[in-house]
Amino acid sequence: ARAGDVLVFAASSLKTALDEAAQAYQAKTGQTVTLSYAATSALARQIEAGAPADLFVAASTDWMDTLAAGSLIAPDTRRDLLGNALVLVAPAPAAPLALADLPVRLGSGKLAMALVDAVPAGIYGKAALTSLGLWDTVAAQVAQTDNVRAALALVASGEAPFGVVYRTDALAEPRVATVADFPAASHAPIVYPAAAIAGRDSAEARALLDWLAGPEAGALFAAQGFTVLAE
Amino acid sequence: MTGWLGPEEWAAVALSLRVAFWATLCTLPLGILTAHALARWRFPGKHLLNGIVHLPLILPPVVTGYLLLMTFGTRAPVGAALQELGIFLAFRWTGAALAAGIMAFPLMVRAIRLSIEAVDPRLEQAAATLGAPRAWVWATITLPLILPGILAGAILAFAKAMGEFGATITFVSNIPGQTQTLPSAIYAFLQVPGGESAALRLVAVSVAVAMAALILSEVLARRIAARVGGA
Amino acid sequence: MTGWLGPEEWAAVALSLRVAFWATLCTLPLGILTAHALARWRFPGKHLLNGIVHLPLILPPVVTGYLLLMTFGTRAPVGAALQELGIFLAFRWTGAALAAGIMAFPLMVRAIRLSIEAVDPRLEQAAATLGAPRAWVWATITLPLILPGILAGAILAFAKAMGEFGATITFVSNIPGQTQTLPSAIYAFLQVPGGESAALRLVAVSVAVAMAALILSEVLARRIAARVGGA
Amino acid sequence: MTLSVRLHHAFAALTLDIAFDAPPGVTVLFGRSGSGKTSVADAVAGLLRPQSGRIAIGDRVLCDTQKGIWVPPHRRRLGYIFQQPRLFPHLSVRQNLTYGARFAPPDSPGPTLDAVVAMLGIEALLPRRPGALSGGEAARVAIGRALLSHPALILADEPLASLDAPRKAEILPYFEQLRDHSPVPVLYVSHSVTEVARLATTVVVLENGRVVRQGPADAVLADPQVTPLGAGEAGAMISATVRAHHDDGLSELSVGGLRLLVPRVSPAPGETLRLRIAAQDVMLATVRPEGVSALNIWPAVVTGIRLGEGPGALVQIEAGEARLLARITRRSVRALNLAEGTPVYAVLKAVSVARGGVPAR
Amino acid sequence: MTLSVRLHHAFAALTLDIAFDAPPGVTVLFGRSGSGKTSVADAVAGLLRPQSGRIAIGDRVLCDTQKGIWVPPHRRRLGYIFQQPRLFPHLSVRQNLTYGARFAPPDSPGPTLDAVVAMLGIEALLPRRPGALSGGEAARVAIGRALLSHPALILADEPLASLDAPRKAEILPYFEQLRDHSPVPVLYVSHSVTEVARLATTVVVLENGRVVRQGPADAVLADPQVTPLGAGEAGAMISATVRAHHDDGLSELSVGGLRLLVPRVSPAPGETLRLRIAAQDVMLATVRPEGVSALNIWPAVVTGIRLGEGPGALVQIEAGEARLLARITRRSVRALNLAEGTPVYAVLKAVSVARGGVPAR
Ligand SMILES: Nc1ncnc2c1ncn2[C@@H]1O[C@H](COP(=O)(O)OP(=O)(O)OP(=O)(O)O)[C@@H](O)[C@H]1O
Ligand SMILES: Nc1ncnc2c1ncn2[C@@H]1O[C@H](COP(=O)(O)OP(=O)(O)OP(=O)(O)O)[C@@H](O)[C@H]1O
Ligand SMILES: [Mg+2]
Ligand SMILES: [Mg+2]
Repeated sequence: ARAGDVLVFAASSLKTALDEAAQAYQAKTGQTVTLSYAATSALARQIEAGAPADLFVAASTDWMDTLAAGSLIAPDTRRDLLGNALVLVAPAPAAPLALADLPVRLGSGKLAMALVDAVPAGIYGKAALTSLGLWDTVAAQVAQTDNVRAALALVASGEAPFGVVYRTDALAEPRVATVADFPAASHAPIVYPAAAIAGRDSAEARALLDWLAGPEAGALFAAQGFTVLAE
Repeated sequence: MTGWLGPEEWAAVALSLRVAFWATLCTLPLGILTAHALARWRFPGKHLLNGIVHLPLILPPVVTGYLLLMTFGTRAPVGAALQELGIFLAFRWTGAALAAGIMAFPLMVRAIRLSIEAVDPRLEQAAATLGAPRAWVWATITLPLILPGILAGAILAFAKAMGEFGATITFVSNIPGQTQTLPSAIYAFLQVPGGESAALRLVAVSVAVAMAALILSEVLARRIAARVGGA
Repeated sequence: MTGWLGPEEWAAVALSLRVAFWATLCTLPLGILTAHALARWRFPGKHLLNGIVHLPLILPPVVTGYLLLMTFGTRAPVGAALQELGIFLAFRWTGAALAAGIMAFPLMVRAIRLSIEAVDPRLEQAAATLGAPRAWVWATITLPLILPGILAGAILAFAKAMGEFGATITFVSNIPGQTQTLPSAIYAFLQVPGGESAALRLVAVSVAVAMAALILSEVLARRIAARVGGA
Repeated sequence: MTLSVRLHHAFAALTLDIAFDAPPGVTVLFGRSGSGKTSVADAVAGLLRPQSGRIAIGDRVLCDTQKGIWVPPHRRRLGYIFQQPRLFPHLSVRQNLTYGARFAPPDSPGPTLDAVVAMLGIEALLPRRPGALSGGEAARVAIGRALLSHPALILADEPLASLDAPRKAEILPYFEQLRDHSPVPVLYVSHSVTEVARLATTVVVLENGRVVRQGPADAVLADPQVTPLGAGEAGAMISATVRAHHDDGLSELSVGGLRLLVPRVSPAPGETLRLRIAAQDVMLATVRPEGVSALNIWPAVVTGIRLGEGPGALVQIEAGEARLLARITRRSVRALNLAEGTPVYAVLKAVSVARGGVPAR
Repeated sequence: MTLSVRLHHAFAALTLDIAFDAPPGVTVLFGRSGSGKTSVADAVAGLLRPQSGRIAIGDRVLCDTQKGIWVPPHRRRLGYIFQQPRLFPHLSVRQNLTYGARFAPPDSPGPTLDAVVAMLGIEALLPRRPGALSGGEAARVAIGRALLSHPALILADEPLASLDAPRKAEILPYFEQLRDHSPVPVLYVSHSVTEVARLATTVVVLENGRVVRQGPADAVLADPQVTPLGAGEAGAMISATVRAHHDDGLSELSVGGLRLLVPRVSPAPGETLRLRIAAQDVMLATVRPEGVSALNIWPAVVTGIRLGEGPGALVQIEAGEARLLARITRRSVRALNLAEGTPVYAVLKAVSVARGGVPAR
């Protein structure tokens, strides 16, 4: 990146939202923003290995905590940027459903989720199902994918009758219908933390981060279905 | 987890072996046929066939996985037809084998094709003058002479199948005990901070298995070479 | 986005070509040497070398990428040493080429090795009796005779390099214009709902490029075969 | 059964334009290196598809480009002994030998494995693979492999070229026996006049892809015009009837009423055989020689004299009904005052007669 | 320079145990198929590493297993004409021919490309690739390739086996000239007695991997013990001095005082040459024959008679200083009452003397 450009490492599930935001920011300020999307784990490791990223937007807090523990982020810049919610989807069209009925409705079908011990959406989903007392009954039928998008695709293609995905994903995929919302209390809050990288927290980077946390970007994110967490 | 590897991990090892073995074995006849066609026959659409064979190499594995889902999914025409025949692929280890086989196919075909091209057609002619019909010539002259290439192709395919991840998880997801192969398990460990050491143990197993297969294939190849080389 | 592909996408196409080209070209000499050693020499540790060559095939690409990051990252010893020498790999296209080259290496070596094993050593002996030193024999007899294998190996490597994704994105991330290859771009599109059509366009470009390369290699191979076959 | 070959095929450097008929027996294709012999054999075997032509054995058409007939090689039932052995490297010698056996019709006549192995002296090689065989060993295995497929037509492309003289002497009688006692036609490529003389029923001489001379072996070989092929090669073929076999190892033959003593031949008394008398082995005398070791002295008359470029002359004589050639010096022609009609004595050493002798020197 | 070969090497089926010295000139390795000729040539070329042994040219040691000396093939400066041509398939014939030229020391003596191409008659093949060459064409290119590397030692493994007689006649003089006018030793493998007789300075006879006989060509070939190699092969080597060349194409030689007329030879008057007189070409008479076409009638005396198994007998005679062999029938031995000491006349046709004749029949 040329001097003055800002390079943002962001979890791939944020692509649509961040692409739009970056474009708007660029149009407004003339500031060049470059976005590199990959799995949060990969990006975090790259930052540990000295990647030239200025900002990091993760899909979960654990990797951000890891970076923070290693003093790799500028602590004062860390904030929870966005929130999301977890929903149960089925191939469209589908009627709403009470979560408690899930095991029955699932029958012998598969419940598509992201990796339940590894990928944030899967971890949240497992926690939610556990707290609802459903996990043990459905566990054997969970089909895990390497990312939440692939889980969505399994539902969209009709391969799996149900899937646990983010609300944002469900909204953007016309071939699925949201049949139930998971109560926010059933899992740890879904947050997308953001921070500037230690030593690279230039004025431009901080300005972008502030703007992303501001109302203009907030409107764009909200339109995608995200919860805007920043003040 | 009990002992060095937990039961789920052992299951993943066993599954990976099964998947790689069957993927290699079942694609071998088709691989040989395709290699033969590409090496020896002239037909319209040869370039196309060659391209299709290489496709899994060119496409990101995720794409291949999606294409598989769209072709062999339960709702997809081919997948449905196969189910009628009692062949179930979705969410089964058989589907993992299919994915691995397809991903390994180009490697196998190239190796076999090179050996076929190296066979001296004058030997096949000699066999024909002795009265052997084409299929017999093929089975008794060509096939034994290309065994080193078949072996090389098979071992490449096996190694690839042991390592295949992207297409597999996208197509059949990751169901412990059913479709969780070693690479899926390794991937899962790498997604969470601190999972490296667990991943490393699985990597070690994976490498050991593949090394054993490689050494076996080298020993076999040397025997074959000695048989053909004379003495 | 202007026209069919946006500038970022064109950049990805150009980058992928560059990465695949250099990955193939630079690994070719080492690939030939390794293939020759495996085919012809006897030395302790041959099995080990063979195993290491196949490693990228066996390991999930993420692991390879991770290992690369651990080895060639700016903070890793080797990476730091190389930087002293002015060789920058991490988060550069050169790193993408390294990753692609390593992933393609086993395919290249196998193809070339098979051709070397098919060369009649009696021709090399004949050249030696005519006074040609070993290196000259190799350059004037062995090399021309294995050209088909080298070509096959190179095209396999090129195709693999065009499609390589897991190790690349893990090692050098996915920075548009710098390390975003076609597969990374495709991946990013596939991570968000609605990205399929954009991904599809890139897949088409990828396939077209690879097809062109394949056809070119077939034509070249036929010429070489005609030269060696006589007439 | 007659093999009939008509073919036209243009290579970059040579155009084949071939027409000949090979009656039963051994037809030798004779001609210089590069004249197209192997190509003709390939076409008969179905390994070369001629641009145009027709090839048939009796009324079995193997190839007719006009009618679009093409019998693939494996249905032609032939045994092709290739110029280079082309053994299967991954099979043992025994497996090489028996490769064609399963495709031979069960009742097809032909030698047994044991007979062929004994004739070729390859017992010790049976379990080995061909990789490390010597040149001559490989050539012998290749001969055996072709014979053991019990073919309906044998193509032999210089089968004996890499063999030593004793080995040749052991194998040649097999081809003679094929010629004399088997209906299987043999197309035999050779550079050796001795082999041609011993084996050929018919000789087809190729030059630059064309047939320049063809016909019964006696006619072609007795023709002084064939001398361009090599001065040492002139000679005549004669037919002889076996009269008796003597105890001292000689056989008494009758050649048109004249007695001919030669080392023991195999045919029984009453049977006829063909002999080649090389022009070099015939001496002429104007006075009947006495007290000489030569056992055959025939009264004859000179019927023609052909003086060459060098010191030699080729004298055609008639002894009884037999026509012989004698190669002597011009100086002797003058010294003996030879002319057409001069009565002479033809002196032939019994050991010189080619048949039953050792083929190569 | 003398090539000295001592080697021991055990194959699975054959153990080589070889010791011979090849003085300058042509040393012919003679022996049946599978006797180890090619293996010996391979060892000299450095392609077979003997289990033990020593190989040296003059005082240049190529291999000495005791001292651990091993010169790799490419530093041995030899031209190896392999039994199978082994041409480089991806190079044109011209490139094949010139492949070794760049490694020859700049001042090394040897023929030019043009001379070799003309001798072998391969002008038309130069731009082609070896793939589609005929058997004889490939063999000729292989000969040329070896000669053009200007070697210090030539190994020729049956170089002429697949060539027609006229072609052989064109190439043989080249080897004769090498033998007579060049210091380059030639190790020559051949099955053809004619070639051996014309070329050999020294003959080494192999049997089952062992040297059973070696020595100057005249001695080995004149020895009746060599007959087991093939009945037709007996003969004697004699040395002759050229007296004069006559106008009618004959050369007058002197063999120990006796006059011998033969077709024109190349050496000038006063020079000596070696001739082979085949036992089959010698007729014996107890009465001096008159009016015969044979020009050479020598008084001689029988010095030995060897009766074979068959109808033949081998009679050793001395004419002047020359020792000859005559192959006649036992019947003639009896009829002429031959015994040791019997005075006889040896009758030799001028045209039968092998040298200057056409090598192969
Ligand atoms: N590498 C080897 N391994 C085992 N046996 C071998 C090897 N090379 C040669 N032989 C055997 O040694 C013997 C001698 O072989 P060689 O090629 O030297 O024979 P040759 O005298 O050249 O015969 P020919 O006249 O048929 O060419 C043969 O029986 C052959 O099969
Ligand atoms: N496929 C081909 N393409 C081009 N030229 C060919 C082909 N096959 C043979 N020729 C040429 O045709 C000529 C005849 O070849 P062929 O092999 O029939 O000769 P031949 O009579 O068997 O000679 P030899 O006695 O040397 O084996 C040769 O000059 C050869 O180079
Ligand atoms: Mg030929
Ligand atoms: Mg040999």
